Amino acid sequence: MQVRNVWTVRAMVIVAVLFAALMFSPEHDARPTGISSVDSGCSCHSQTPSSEVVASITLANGSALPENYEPGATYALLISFSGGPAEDNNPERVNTGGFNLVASKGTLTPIDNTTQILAGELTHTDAGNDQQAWNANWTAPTSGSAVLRLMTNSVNGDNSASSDDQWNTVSYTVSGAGGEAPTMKANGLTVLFSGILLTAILFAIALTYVFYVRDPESFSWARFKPWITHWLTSTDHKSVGTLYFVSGLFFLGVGGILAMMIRIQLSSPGNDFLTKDEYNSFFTLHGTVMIFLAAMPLINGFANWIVPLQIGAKDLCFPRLNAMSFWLQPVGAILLLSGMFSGMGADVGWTGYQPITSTTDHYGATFWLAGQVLLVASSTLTGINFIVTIATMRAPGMGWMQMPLFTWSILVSVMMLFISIPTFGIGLIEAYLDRTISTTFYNTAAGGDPLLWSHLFWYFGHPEVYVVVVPAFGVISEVIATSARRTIFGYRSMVYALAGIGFVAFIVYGHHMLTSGMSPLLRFVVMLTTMLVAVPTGIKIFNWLKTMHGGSLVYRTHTLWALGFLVTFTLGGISGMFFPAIAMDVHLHETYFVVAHFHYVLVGGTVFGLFAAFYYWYPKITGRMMSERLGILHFLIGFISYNGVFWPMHKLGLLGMTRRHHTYYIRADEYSDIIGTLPPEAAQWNFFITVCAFMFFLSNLIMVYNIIASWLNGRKAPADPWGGWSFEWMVSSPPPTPSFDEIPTLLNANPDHAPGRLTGMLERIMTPDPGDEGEEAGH
Amino acid sequence: MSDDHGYHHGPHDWSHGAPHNSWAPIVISIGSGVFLFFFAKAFTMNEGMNGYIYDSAPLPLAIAGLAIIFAGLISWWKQDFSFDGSYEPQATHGSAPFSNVDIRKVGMWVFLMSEMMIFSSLFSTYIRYRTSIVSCYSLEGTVVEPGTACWLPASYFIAKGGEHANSTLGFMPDALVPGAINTFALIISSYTIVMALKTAKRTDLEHAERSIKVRNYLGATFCLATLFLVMKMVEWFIGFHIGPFEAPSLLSDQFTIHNDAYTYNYGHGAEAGAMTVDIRMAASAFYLTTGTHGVHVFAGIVGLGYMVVKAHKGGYGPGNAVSIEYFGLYWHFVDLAWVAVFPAFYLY
Amino acid sequence: MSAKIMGFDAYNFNFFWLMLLTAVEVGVVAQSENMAWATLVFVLVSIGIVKFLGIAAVFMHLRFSPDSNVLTATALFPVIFIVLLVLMVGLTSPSAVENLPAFCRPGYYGL
Amino acid sequence: MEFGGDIFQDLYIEFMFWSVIVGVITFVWMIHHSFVYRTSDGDLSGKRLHLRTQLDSLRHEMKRAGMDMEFEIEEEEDERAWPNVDNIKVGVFPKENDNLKLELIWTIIPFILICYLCWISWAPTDAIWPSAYELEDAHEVGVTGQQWFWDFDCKGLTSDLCDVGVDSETGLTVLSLKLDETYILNLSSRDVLHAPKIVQYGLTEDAVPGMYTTIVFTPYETGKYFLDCAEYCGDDHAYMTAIIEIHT
Repeated sequence: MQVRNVWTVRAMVIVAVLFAALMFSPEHDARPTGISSVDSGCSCHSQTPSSEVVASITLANGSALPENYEPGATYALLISFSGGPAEDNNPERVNTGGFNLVASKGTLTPIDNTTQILAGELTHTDAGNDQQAWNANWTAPTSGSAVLRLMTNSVNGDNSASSDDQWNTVSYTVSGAGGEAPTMKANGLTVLFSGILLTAILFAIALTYVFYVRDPESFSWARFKPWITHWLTSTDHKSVGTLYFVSGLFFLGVGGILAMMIRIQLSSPGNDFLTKDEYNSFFTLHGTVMIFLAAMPLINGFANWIVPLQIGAKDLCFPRLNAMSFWLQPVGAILLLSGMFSGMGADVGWTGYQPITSTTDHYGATFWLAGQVLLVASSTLTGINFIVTIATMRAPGMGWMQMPLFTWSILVSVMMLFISIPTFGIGLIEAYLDRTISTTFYNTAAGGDPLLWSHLFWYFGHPEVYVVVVPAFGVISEVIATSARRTIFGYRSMVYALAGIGFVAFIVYGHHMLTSGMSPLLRFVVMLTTMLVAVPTGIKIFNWLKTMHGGSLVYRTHTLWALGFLVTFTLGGISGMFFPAIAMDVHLHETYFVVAHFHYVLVGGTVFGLFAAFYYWYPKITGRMMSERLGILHFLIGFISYNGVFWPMHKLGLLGMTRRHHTYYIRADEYSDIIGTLPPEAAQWNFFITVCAFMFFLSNLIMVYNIIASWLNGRKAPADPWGGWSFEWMVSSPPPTPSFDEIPTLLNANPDHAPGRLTGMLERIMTPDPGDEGEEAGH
Repeated sequence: MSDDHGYHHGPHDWSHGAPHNSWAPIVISIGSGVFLFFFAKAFTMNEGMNGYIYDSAPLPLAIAGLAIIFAGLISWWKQDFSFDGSYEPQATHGSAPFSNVDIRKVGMWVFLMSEMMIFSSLFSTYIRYRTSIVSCYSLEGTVVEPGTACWLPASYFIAKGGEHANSTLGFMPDALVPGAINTFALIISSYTIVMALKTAKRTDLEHAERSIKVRNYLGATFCLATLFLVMKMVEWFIGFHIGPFEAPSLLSDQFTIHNDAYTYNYGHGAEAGAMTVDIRMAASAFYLTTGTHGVHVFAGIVGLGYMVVKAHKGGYGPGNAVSIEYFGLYWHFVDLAWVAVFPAFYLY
Repeated sequence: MSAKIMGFDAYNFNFFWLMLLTAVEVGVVAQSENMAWATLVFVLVSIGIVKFLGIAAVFMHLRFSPDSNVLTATALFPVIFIVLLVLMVGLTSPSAVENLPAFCRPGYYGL
Repeated sequence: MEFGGDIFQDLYIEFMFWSVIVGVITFVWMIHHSFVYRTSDGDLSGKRLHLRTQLDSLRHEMKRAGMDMEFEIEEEEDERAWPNVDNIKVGVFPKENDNLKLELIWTIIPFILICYLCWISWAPTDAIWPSAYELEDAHEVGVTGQQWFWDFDCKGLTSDLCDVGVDSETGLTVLSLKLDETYILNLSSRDVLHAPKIVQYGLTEDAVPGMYTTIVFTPYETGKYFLDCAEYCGDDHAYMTAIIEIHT
């Protein structure tokens, strides 16, 4: 009993320390001007400010702005500019001047019809679009320094926006009565991420305190040191797997919070909860964090824990490389997110299409690239480890065709990852060098080709989405078969389907680029091949269904998640069939239909699969049973709210709601006669989605609570609580270290697993030589 | 094979009391992160948002990152130093078709698979740009707008050399000398490393004598690899003037990734002409591909350094000679990559 | 491992030919001004392939070793993916304004 | 008018039809099986769990004590409630459960369906990338994306065929085109990727810097149509909109 307590304490403290460590902030750089997201001038004219335009703010009587204001007083401002193309006073010119004024404090009020307040900022109206000077009132705040930042456009008046138009900006600081320095206003992103950091630290301290109260003795350095050393240096596959779980769950939370922020922003049209910059960074990092830092570590966690146990190996073949694959991940994560703390997070989309990735002024994009380079290295090492382990360390009697399906799925998945990820790595390094030493791989001026990146990215990216979903297939195969107390139906066709999916992924990647301007011939080829994916996937779904036939299905939490997976994955698979048809893709491309589709596959597929895996292998990993009651609650709320989030997105996408927009246009007011804007009910659907998204997010906290609570107070688990057949159920729960005292031998219930049927030749290659196997595999 | 070799998993097997905890992974990871972070910090985008400004301040920290990586490697090696091959893990009987193959050998080959993909990606980049960007040669005789992007391959600077077209040897331009030496250096080093393997496997020699020979072969490989990198630096940055041989470096020939206004002179006599062209893409592809190869050579040098030290201390014998073979596989692969890189970038 | 090729030690034999071929390669390029472009490429590629095979087969023990077969299969595994990569990424320079080839159109088959 | 244009609508209805069929088959099958073959008992609760746990620790203790002894607990009572048809046992690869005919059926039938769907989505590519002879009387209009606005260029067409203006209500740029004329929108970009998306006609194509791409567009109904940017292009991506006005 004492031993278990120490373990619990150790595990909980590592959670705390990792929370703190992962959120270590390398840089804080609050921006003194933090008054607007618009940093690069007016959106519709040339990119850089021009010194020919001189902007100024004075008082209306002509005198300069006072250095100190009187609290609460109202000042009449004269906003003006001179210089630039607007100077040429040709009467035929239209819309020659405009401005935008933001005040960090106080209130700006228009006093005539030439100015107006838009989104909190003062700007000109249609009527005031030809002027070079405007009047407005500014009411001073009661305290603190105020910054007034003015941007003016000097336009050539040809009524089309072009780079001949010039603009400039100027800022004034008006101090409060005390004349103190301008206050530093932090960026919203900094606030959010510092908030997460702070919460994590407080959480860690609280946890530490709880455990201190429980067992003060465990808090001596003498006991802490070996404990922390163990976690930092361990190469045991189980410890590394646990580390993966901790970091994966943490980043699942971070990605979830980002998603919630995105959903709040989209809950109503024209919302200004987030600035454009923040929104763009959030959806970029939501994608990257969820794929690379949540889904893949969680899969790696299960792979680490379960694969050696399933194939009857004591550990992975290269334990130190395995530890390194893990430790590259948090380091990569810190790099990847480090731009966020200075409000300069990567804002390029998780696909990082060029040339915006090479030219965005958010330097977080450089770190985002660097962080992903480390993740690529990590995945490569993982790939080597698992491929070699599965290829060379299977227990006697376990030919390729006797491997449990989860192991098969991990093999196919790492194989795909391993073959494709160097391509992505090279693309990243090219982009990283573009952003640092100014190579020109994606610089169109030097002949660079943005499509090269798209190709390199999707050559990796498409296998990658299968990489995260294929392990879920493996989990579901195990769960469905075990829950139904049946053998999986069509083991062989399951394996060939997996391998088929893995291979086809490399040919069809171009369907992400059907509208990208790549060679039409290649587009044509991928149109025809993409639909092929449906065949192996269909085989798997029908096999799962057939597995239940004649069985006795026990409804446990993991069974429910597996059935939920079948529902959502089938829907996601069907909606996927709409994209390869080019004539449909040109409408659906980059709409919420795509968003709905890949969330149905990635959340309804991968994440549901991972949930099922959590409930299924939790007793094996911790030696404790999980609470079924909470699990079912989690499933019910999660499944329903999940569908509430993503099902309406199909409709929104069909109506033409485009993704990655921080706002959207409703057919009302001035847009009421424009066909193609969204009908008014789209706003209501978006609000509904947001509400459901919060429910889904919160429902997952139930699982987190369940994991922690069951770990502390759950009932003891037997070695084989569900009745599975593979080796992991043979060892005790939790397994000892090393995992097997002696390597077991797999027996075979099939009297003749002789080659024959469809695949005699493949079979011969894939079964052990008769000489080797003869005595040991014994029937 | 007997069971003695069947079920030992990993060079640091649980049941042999070898260390199974290691600081190396976390240290190397942190080092990589520090390096990439501060390397990126050294460059910021300029205000025009069309280029990057270099700031040397964070660079020492980037180098510190490399030092951390190296410290991690040393801690890794310390654990491996005593490995004498007595429990070289082998694939289990169940794992046909790999039954009884050394696991580390399979691992090395699987690693080489990813290396193949890395170089294939680089070559895809190269082929794509080589086929889509117009060659500067084909623009000869036409009037082009200054700053037009076109492809002026490295081989132009190396083989034709513009006004430096001097050939002391008569049959080979001087500027090709470093590249040619490198090609021979890599092939010879491939040979010396298999000789090291062959020698380490010999049982007809005394251990001390064998160790000296192995060390010498590995040392020769080390020297040739270093020669390779030195020659590459000569070719990139330094240039040379030794006796009758004289060749400018690519840098002084203005073959750089920033050169968007290279004056390309062509033809002789009446056909002579000049144009200002943007050759940044050719330079980028050249430096990235040969640079990636160079990084692989550097990694090989680091590994060879460890092996020379271990061989000097008598660490290699018939029992663990395969370790040399596995490093050799990597080293031959680097050679193979050069076999592809050399014609594509230096000759064509 | 002391495999023999034509009575010579495999390593020595291989090394000798590699050196010779490389010398030929450099020599050919030095003379390339008098040579058709296609000939040059053909010579370089064929020499490159021979060198490639020599290193892989002898120095990397993909021949003459008990585990050669399975390891050769391992080493050749990515080749199909490399071919796909070079075909799809390397050789599809953008040509989007051009139309789809006629043989990809229904009308070509009278449909 | 429905969303997405005529070609999209035709295909969409066809695909929806087959999707619904596949979906209904799958879900009816799944719901049927999960009800018919459910077992209420068999959950590891209470006594049974306790028994197993005890048994495990007993085995463990005996092993530690060096007593090499195998014993099994009689679970007859459970077997009835929890039938183990395939006699699954730990450490034994279970008896294979397959049926080649069935598996072939659900390989081949979906394959045929896929071929059919490929077939019907083949022809419309002619409408998306018409061949040259079909475009002889088409009018070329330049569309250039820049962060974050659209620049339309009528390339010398008469103002009846093509005109650029500003919408008075929304302040957006308006491209006026004529009904039933065929236009080739010649897309390019000055900085990063953009993609004009004419929402109601279901047309999207990326505007890529350094190269030209095209959209073939034949307006068949009058009105003001919304055009937005479908490829992420930076801060004001959402504001990068314009209007295409079709007149007779």
